[in-house]
Amino acid sequence: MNATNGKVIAIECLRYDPQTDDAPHYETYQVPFTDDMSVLQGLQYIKDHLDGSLTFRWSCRMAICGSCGGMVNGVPRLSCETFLRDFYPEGLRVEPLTHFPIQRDLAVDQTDFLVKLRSIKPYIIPEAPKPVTEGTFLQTPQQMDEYYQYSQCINCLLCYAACPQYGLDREFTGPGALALLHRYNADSRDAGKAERMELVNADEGVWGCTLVSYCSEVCPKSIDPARAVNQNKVESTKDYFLRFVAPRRNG
Amino acid sequence: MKTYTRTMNGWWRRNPFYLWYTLREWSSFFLTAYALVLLFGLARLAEGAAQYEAWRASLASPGAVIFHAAAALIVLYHAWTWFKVMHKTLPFLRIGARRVPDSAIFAAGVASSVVLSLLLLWGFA
Amino acid sequence: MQIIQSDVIIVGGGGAGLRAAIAASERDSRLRVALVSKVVPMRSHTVAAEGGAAAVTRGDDSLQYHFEDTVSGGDWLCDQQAVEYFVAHAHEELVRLEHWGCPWGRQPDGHVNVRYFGGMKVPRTWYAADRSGFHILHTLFQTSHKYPGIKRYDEYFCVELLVDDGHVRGVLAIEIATGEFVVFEAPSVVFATGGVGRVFRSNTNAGTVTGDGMGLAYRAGVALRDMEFMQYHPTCLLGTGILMTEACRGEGAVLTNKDGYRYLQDYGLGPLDPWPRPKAMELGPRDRLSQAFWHEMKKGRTLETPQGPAVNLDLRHLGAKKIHERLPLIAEAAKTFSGVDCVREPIPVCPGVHYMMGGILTNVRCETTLPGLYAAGECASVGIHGANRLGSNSLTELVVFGRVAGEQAAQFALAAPRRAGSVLRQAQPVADALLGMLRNTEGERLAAVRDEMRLSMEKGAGIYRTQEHLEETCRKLMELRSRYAKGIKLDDRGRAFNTEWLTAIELRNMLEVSQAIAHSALERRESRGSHQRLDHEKRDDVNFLKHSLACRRGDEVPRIDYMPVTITKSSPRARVYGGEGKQVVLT
Amino acid sequence: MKRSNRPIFWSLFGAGGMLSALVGPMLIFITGIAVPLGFLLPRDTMSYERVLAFAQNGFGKLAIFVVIGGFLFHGLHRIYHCLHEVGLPLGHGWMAVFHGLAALGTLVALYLLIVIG
Repeated sequence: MNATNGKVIAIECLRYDPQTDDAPHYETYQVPFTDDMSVLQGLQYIKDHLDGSLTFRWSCRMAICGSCGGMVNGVPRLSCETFLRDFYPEGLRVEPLTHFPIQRDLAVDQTDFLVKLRSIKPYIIPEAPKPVTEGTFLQTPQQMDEYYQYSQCINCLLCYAACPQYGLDREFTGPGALALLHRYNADSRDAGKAERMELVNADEGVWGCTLVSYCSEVCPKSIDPARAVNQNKVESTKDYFLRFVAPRRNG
Repeated sequence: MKTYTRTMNGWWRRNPFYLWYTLREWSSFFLTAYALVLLFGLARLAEGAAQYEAWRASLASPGAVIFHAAAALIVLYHAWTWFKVMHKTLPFLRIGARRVPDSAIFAAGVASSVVLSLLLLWGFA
Repeated sequence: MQIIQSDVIIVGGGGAGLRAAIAASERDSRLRVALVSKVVPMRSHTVAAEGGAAAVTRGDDSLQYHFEDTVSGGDWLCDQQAVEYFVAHAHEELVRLEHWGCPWGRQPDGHVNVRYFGGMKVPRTWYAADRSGFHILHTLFQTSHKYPGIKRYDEYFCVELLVDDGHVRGVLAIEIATGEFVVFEAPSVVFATGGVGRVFRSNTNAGTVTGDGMGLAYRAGVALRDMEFMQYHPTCLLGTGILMTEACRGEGAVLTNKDGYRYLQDYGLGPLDPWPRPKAMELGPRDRLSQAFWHEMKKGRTLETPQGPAVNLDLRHLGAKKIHERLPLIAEAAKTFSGVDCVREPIPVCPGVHYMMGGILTNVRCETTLPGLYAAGECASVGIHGANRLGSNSLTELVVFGRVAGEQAAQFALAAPRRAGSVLRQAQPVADALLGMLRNTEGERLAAVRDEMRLSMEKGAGIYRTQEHLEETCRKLMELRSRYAKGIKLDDRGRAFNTEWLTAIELRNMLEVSQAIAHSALERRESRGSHQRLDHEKRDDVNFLKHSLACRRGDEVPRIDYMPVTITKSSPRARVYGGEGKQVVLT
Repeated sequence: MKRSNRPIFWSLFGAGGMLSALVGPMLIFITGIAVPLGFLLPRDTMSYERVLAFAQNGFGKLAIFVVIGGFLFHGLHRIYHCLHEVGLPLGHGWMAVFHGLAALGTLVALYLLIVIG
């Protein structure tokens, strides 16, 4: 640690140990800090010097791996790009991402998201197999622009923590996975839209969303998942009514 | 594997963003009530002049005016939020190679609302 | 103890591991492929790679050029047979990523675009803005869902390679959430566990980059090759170590010292032209640029800041539009982590540890000396990087050799006879010993030992090395190893999600791999590529045109052996940059 | 997976939401404040004769029908969500009940508009 100019901040952390606790409690740590220190660095300071049992995930510390999401004063944030100086002198409270089950301290169980990610078929389903010898697909910058922003998702799950509908109903596929679903549907190389629409059209698909749009607000990569979801409400509605007018070939 | 799941109780109070969202959603109670007021008026209208005039007089009561003032404000907030998120239901619109910015879609929504509202005022007058 | 049976185990879910898993599954869809990773795959460090992936693409490029750039970039320590295989298969692998959905940057007509990187004669770096690694990783991760044969074990931390009678039998792992030990049993294992940059204090690497696979292979008796070659990336964000990609310079950014002077012209990288020249100035190789920084610092021509010396990476002349289109992550990171708006101000940067050129010794088929064990990606030394890796070769390496490793491991598993006998016999004592760590009532703090190691590595095995400092580092590492053996006292005594315990196990690997690095460096009495000795300033092809091999000797210091370099068509010459190159046209 | 019937409900909700966003605030202001108080508009703007004439005219009938129906479908859809959000255990099936109420109100309006002649 660098010299800290004597500044100390109180970080209140949610603590939960499944081996000994029935419910979480809070613990406060006094952390010396410099103005360039992130909340993550504050947590690392606690772990290194004050209490090695404080548990949290982190990795890249540059806002691209999506590991370190948590609630900072009730707001879903990446702790690596949230800075302690912004909470001085009042201090801050750090909690695990809400709406997810707590595994331990600040670590939540991400399994549900991973299952949902699988359910959206997150891969290119080509019209016909294309041998590598034929080279790349052609895709103009404008075609790329149709899906590009949705391909920026780092799976940090802040959007799930922002979504009360997901909190109220875990069946809802949720913003992150649906944004990725749209990412593939909107890709000019993909022909798998009809398969993915089955999920979109279901109650568990886009219909759990009420356009709170806090997901888009907290998204650290400005993906606007709410847009992907709600654009697909329109798609699903078209699909619902148009099937009577022009049934699809494969039913 | 034992985990701890937190409750959703009072979730809408946890964050100002949720409070504003809740206000937006609860505008529907006012809008529904207003539709029922109109429906009630329509029924009175069908019953004849006296019944209709009684309904009309009740509209001028302080309670009714306060209700309508609140309803107008909350529905105005609903309108604002409606246009604010309207772009989210649309595919990317383009003029040439450029994407139409979300703010332009919001502005278009607000502008049409203003024009229609003025037309409505003019129509009544 | 739970035993999970499969046919191929892939350890590590980054770019190489995912590509290996897909390759194994494509080889035979009936194979049970277990992808075991200590993080969910999309958290792996591949995610942080920025600039792009190299493959011969343009008409004015050739496999020969890519080969030459790589071999001269590696200061002739590359295994040329491996390089030939690599350059020949690079393009198809990047095309495959494109078919799988990677959003490579495009030209207006829809073809993939390429950019310049340091040490390249012709631009050949495919990029997805400056989030190339992120897109490659997510493309592979998401595509892996297509293969039902791949079963993922996310957040399982491997602690031991199980070997019986000279054959791989599987790995012992800890399920992180519960702290339970699990044995994964299979005839073939692929290590794709990444680098070891975290043994240095200032580095661009994620917290997970702790040399786990290198440590486990090394403990199992496999040699670590060329470990003295640790690449410093010349441009890391001051104070944080966050990578400011070489693509900045590939797009035209310049480096200036505190006087605004483009100092690289003083270090054999000139002349200074009004236009960019390939393989010159800022388009020189990473080792040379990092070394130039060191000299500037010694001359007192760097900026002095509270976070240490720095030079300026200046992007301003690229203009806001190009910066936001090609380098959005850089702009965002500089703003968030340093408060610098790179459209208006230069970014203060300094070198940081970035990449391990060496690793687990493998041949061009990714086979190690232990039957059934394969390695790919940064943890492996397949031999293409030599003494200095060329920028944008590593992302391509992940897919080219990830695929090879997966296919070879699958092939091996299909042919291997099932071995009798219990793997638990080896696993149980290891598990018991590790559980013992939870009961230490005495010992020092984990962070103290770790921080001393990092500082010592930086001092002794940094950009410039000397016998004296290296010996001091070697002594220190031995001391730290014995202090570690005496006991680390953990605050966390539970088993569920005990990250302190896991970090302590990582530290064991890091200390041993650090020794391999420091002792390999001590023994190499010459300067070559990223290994620069102030006491042996010249390259010495007579005595050191050979790979080093660090072999573990229990609690002793490693033994350093050597093996010849495979040279097929390029004999060592002077490594020349700057000078004769022609004008670059930046697209 | 089972196809949801939400597109029907959502379309009605959306149509009512758009209508109420476009004219809702002004309409409430006119009929609930301006006319009853004689503010900006004369009180007899909504006199029996004028309103009856409006309701007997084809365009007028349509306007009244669309406003009442649209507002009800929009409003009751959201009320369903509000109640769900405060924790009432209302499954997806309940949506039909709320839209049923809206449909009932709309049918009453239709009936009245026919009765008025």
